[in-house]
Amino acid sequence: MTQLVLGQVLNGAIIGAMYGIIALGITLTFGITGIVNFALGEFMMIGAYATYALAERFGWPYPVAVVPACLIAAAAGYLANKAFFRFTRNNLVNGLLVSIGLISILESAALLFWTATPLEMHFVLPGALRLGEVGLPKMKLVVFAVILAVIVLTYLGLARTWLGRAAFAYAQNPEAAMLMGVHTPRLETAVMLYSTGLAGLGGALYASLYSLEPAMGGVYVLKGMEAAILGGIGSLMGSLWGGVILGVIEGVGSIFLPTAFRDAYGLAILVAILLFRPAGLFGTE
Amino acid sequence: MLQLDAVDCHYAKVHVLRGVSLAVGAGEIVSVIGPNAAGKTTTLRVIAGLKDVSGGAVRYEGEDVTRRPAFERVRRGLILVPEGRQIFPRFSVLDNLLMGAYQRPDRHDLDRDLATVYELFPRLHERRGQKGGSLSGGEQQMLAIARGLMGRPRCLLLDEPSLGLAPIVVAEIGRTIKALAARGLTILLVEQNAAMALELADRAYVLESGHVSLQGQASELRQTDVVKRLYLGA
Amino acid sequence: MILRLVLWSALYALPIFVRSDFLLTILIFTFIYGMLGVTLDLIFGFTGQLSMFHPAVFGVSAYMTYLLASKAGLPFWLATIPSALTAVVLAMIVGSICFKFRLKTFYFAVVTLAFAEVIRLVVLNWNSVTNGTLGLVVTGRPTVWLPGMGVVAIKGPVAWYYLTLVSLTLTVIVCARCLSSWMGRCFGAIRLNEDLARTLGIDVFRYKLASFAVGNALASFAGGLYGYYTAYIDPGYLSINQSMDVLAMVLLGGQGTLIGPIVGSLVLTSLPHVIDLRAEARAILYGAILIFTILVMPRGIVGTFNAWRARRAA
Amino acid sequence: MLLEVRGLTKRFMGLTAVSDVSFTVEPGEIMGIIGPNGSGKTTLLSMMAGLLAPTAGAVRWQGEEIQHLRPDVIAARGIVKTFQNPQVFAELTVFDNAMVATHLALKRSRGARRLGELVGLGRAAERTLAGQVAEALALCNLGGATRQLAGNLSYGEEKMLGLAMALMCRPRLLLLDEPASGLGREEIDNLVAVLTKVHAAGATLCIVDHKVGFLRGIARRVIALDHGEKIAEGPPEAVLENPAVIEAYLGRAHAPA
Repeated sequence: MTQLVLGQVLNGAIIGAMYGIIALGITLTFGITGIVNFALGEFMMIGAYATYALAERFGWPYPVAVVPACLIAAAAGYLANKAFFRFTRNNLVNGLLVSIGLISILESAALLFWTATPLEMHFVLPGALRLGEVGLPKMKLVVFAVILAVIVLTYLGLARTWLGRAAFAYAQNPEAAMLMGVHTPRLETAVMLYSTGLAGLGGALYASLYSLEPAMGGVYVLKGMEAAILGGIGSLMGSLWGGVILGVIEGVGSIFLPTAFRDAYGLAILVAILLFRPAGLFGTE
Repeated sequence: MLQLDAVDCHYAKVHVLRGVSLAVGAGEIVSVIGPNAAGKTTTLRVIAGLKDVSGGAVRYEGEDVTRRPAFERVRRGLILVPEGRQIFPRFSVLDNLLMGAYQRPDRHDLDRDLATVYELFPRLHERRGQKGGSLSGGEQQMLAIARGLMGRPRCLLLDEPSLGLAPIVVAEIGRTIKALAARGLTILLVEQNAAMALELADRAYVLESGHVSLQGQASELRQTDVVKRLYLGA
Repeated sequence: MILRLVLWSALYALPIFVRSDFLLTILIFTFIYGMLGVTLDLIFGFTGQLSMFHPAVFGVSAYMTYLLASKAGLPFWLATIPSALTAVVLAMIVGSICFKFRLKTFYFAVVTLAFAEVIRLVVLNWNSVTNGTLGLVVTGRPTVWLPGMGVVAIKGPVAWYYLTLVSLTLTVIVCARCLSSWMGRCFGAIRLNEDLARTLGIDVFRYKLASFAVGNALASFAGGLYGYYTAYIDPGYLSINQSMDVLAMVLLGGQGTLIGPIVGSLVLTSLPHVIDLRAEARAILYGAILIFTILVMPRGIVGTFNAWRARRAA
Repeated sequence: MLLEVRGLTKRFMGLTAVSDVSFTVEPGEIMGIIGPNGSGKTTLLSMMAGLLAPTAGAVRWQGEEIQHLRPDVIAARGIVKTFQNPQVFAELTVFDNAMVATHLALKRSRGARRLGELVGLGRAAERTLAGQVAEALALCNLGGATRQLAGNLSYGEEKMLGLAMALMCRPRLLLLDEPASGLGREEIDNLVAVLTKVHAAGATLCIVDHKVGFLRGIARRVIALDHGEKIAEGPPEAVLENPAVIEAYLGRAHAPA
């Protein structure tokens, strides 16, 4: 029993880290620029399929394929921002609807191009580490480590640099930030590039573990949104913890309670936390 | 140093500024007074680049900056301290001040500037670790001015620094503005508190429904009947 | 006013001139989705609460109405009453929790979405009653009593056309009644400035709950009709996509207007049928239209039209 | 005694904004509250109006404790507060703004008539209210702007609209948070005229403001706060000469010679 729980905790933490990387993108774009990008899951899908294409069709080694995959996702994000998202600043509903439109377009395009048949990559890194009675696939550990590193580096990058200070200033009062000499349009573009690039990275990592479908983004953006709110919008480390908590609760919950309601456990916790801490676990109001 | 030539400005269809011309010489304190909705704040927003003009030109240090973006004007030392103490509430006082120096190329070495600012506002030194949002109104206004100074302005634009402040704080802010001018800073002050504005300024403009209705030496304006009746309440 | 009367009369007269089943089918779907859109607009466009709870009420009512009719032998019309009451109770519970804790915008949307998801999971997994993913095939038809004709079963496009059109008309009338009264004025006050409304003595909690309950109760009826019309109910009724579709209709047509959601519903339901494209291309077109509307016509079709008319009148 | 504030205290995460403040408001008086920025004036007013829950202490309205009641309930009892930064429904016309504010008049009418109005049948009552709205707007110098959108008003006009809306609630006690701040000379004169009329009509006023001259002209009694504590109370002249008030609030420049 203990092993089962422990195994689910570890698995949940890894899945949760994936939620966390999407949550980080949501928190960054919404917290800093006031734009809701609900379509981040689609950029994740783009990253995943790009990795697949580069690794399986062109035969690039996986680590080499990841980088251009992120860049492709970020480039798509740049276009989406230039064409759509920058007009939805501080307008939650418009952001949401533009996202829905974009999801519809990107998902259908992926269906046209890749069909609905799930695709699977060859094992990138086979084998597992044994931790007592619990087996952990090596690749999952690598994925977890990469995500952890990315989130911590993002946190440090924003907490310790002038760019980060400018970003936080912009988040609190865009006009005052402009009066301090912050090049605000460039900052906004940078945030958008970074968040979609992150989603692309999430997708690239996802591709190494699970099979790909055009609709994969939908689930992850929902979970990412939950994780971001759970951790507190605007809190970078909160998005990681929010994701991990969500993943672990879903994993452990489905041992003791019916698996069919897996998605509900996280939601129940989310609602409970929102009622008592409206700003999320790590958020400040 | 700073010059507005027949500036026109619209919000939606409302004509807010109608051919406003004014000039600020180097080292001067110039005040703009006038009733609500006369366009005082808009004038400053136009100068700072937060609002586009629909006609006319803004010249700064001999160059036409009408079409330059806001952050570029800041880099040239044209700095606005906005109305309503728009500080960064979740930053500490120190971070607020550092943010003021964001655009400076030498921003990594700010100890001297910080010392100067703290000397001017000892209260901010006491509260340097506190969050901006937890300061009182008067302290926030001082922080906003201090943050403006951290950018090493050559021309400082102040929008209603006395608004909603206790008399004792208003007096303190007045003293500060004088002290800054004594160091040679050029200041354009927009105020509804005409008594204070005319006392501090060398020259002043009266703005009414979007155009300049009166201008001259502050000491002379104080003597005119219109100003006495409408703004000084004598 | 006159324009509106003419439009409604035209809708009522339409089957006399048009015999195309294809067109009537599109309009029947338009009317049912229109009911959902109008009721969502009451909560979102008029009161300012972005609710994602609509599909839950829509789906639960579809199941309940059919199950009560088939298992308990109630006539369709009687079966809609407990469904509507259930919708009100659900709305009261979810609404009370959200409004008590003053959840707004984003947070309100996510929490209502969460409740809707939980209800969807219950429906999906309660196999003995709902038959899970396979869904239920609806047999039987609603009947109405008509003067001179006695009790008639609703079948065929024309009958369904009138049934759904009358339902939509009643929904619009109820909403319009609410909105033209003090209730509507208070809804608007809450949407525009909640804190101010509170200091003016408006009981924000109660009015928000009223808007949420009325909207959901009316939406439940649309669920009952939809199940019977399509003769098939599955957990997809409760999906998030449903929520998004209705929201898109409201925005495309024009939020904060009663006619807007119906126009939005007409465009988005007819589009896939009018243009002959494969499914994927259609979804792309759908997305493109949505984005275009939001960015170019943020007030929606009706909102833009009204603004244009106001400008011309001025 | 109309209202009694006893030992009222408010702490925000370790910061004490209002500390053990007690005073009373007598029916029909005009009371002023002064104090430096951050001395807790707005917090005090918000607690009296039910917008904030006090950490300790009580607010008694005609002998009944009301500090735990919701703001809309308190407003219905007759205590109405205006905002420092004008709050209006920007997308409604000036007239509609004031019309929304007549909600309380409706709420106080009981029984069948109330039900009728809720579902929109009370057209006659609506007309009466509309007449009263027009009157209040004219009083506040907004008679010419009734069809304008409130969002297009100037700052001073928005403040007067806020006052007109508060008046439509038929307050017994009107709490005004810095009604004169940001207003020009003429606007203040108009404000004084309106407030004098409202007071003559029977309302009790409690005014927070920094414009000492304005308060001196209108208030009969003033209390002064500093760091959340009451430091002086009495007739305006006495309070304004109080050394503690001069030290904390007025500064020496304003001290009477």
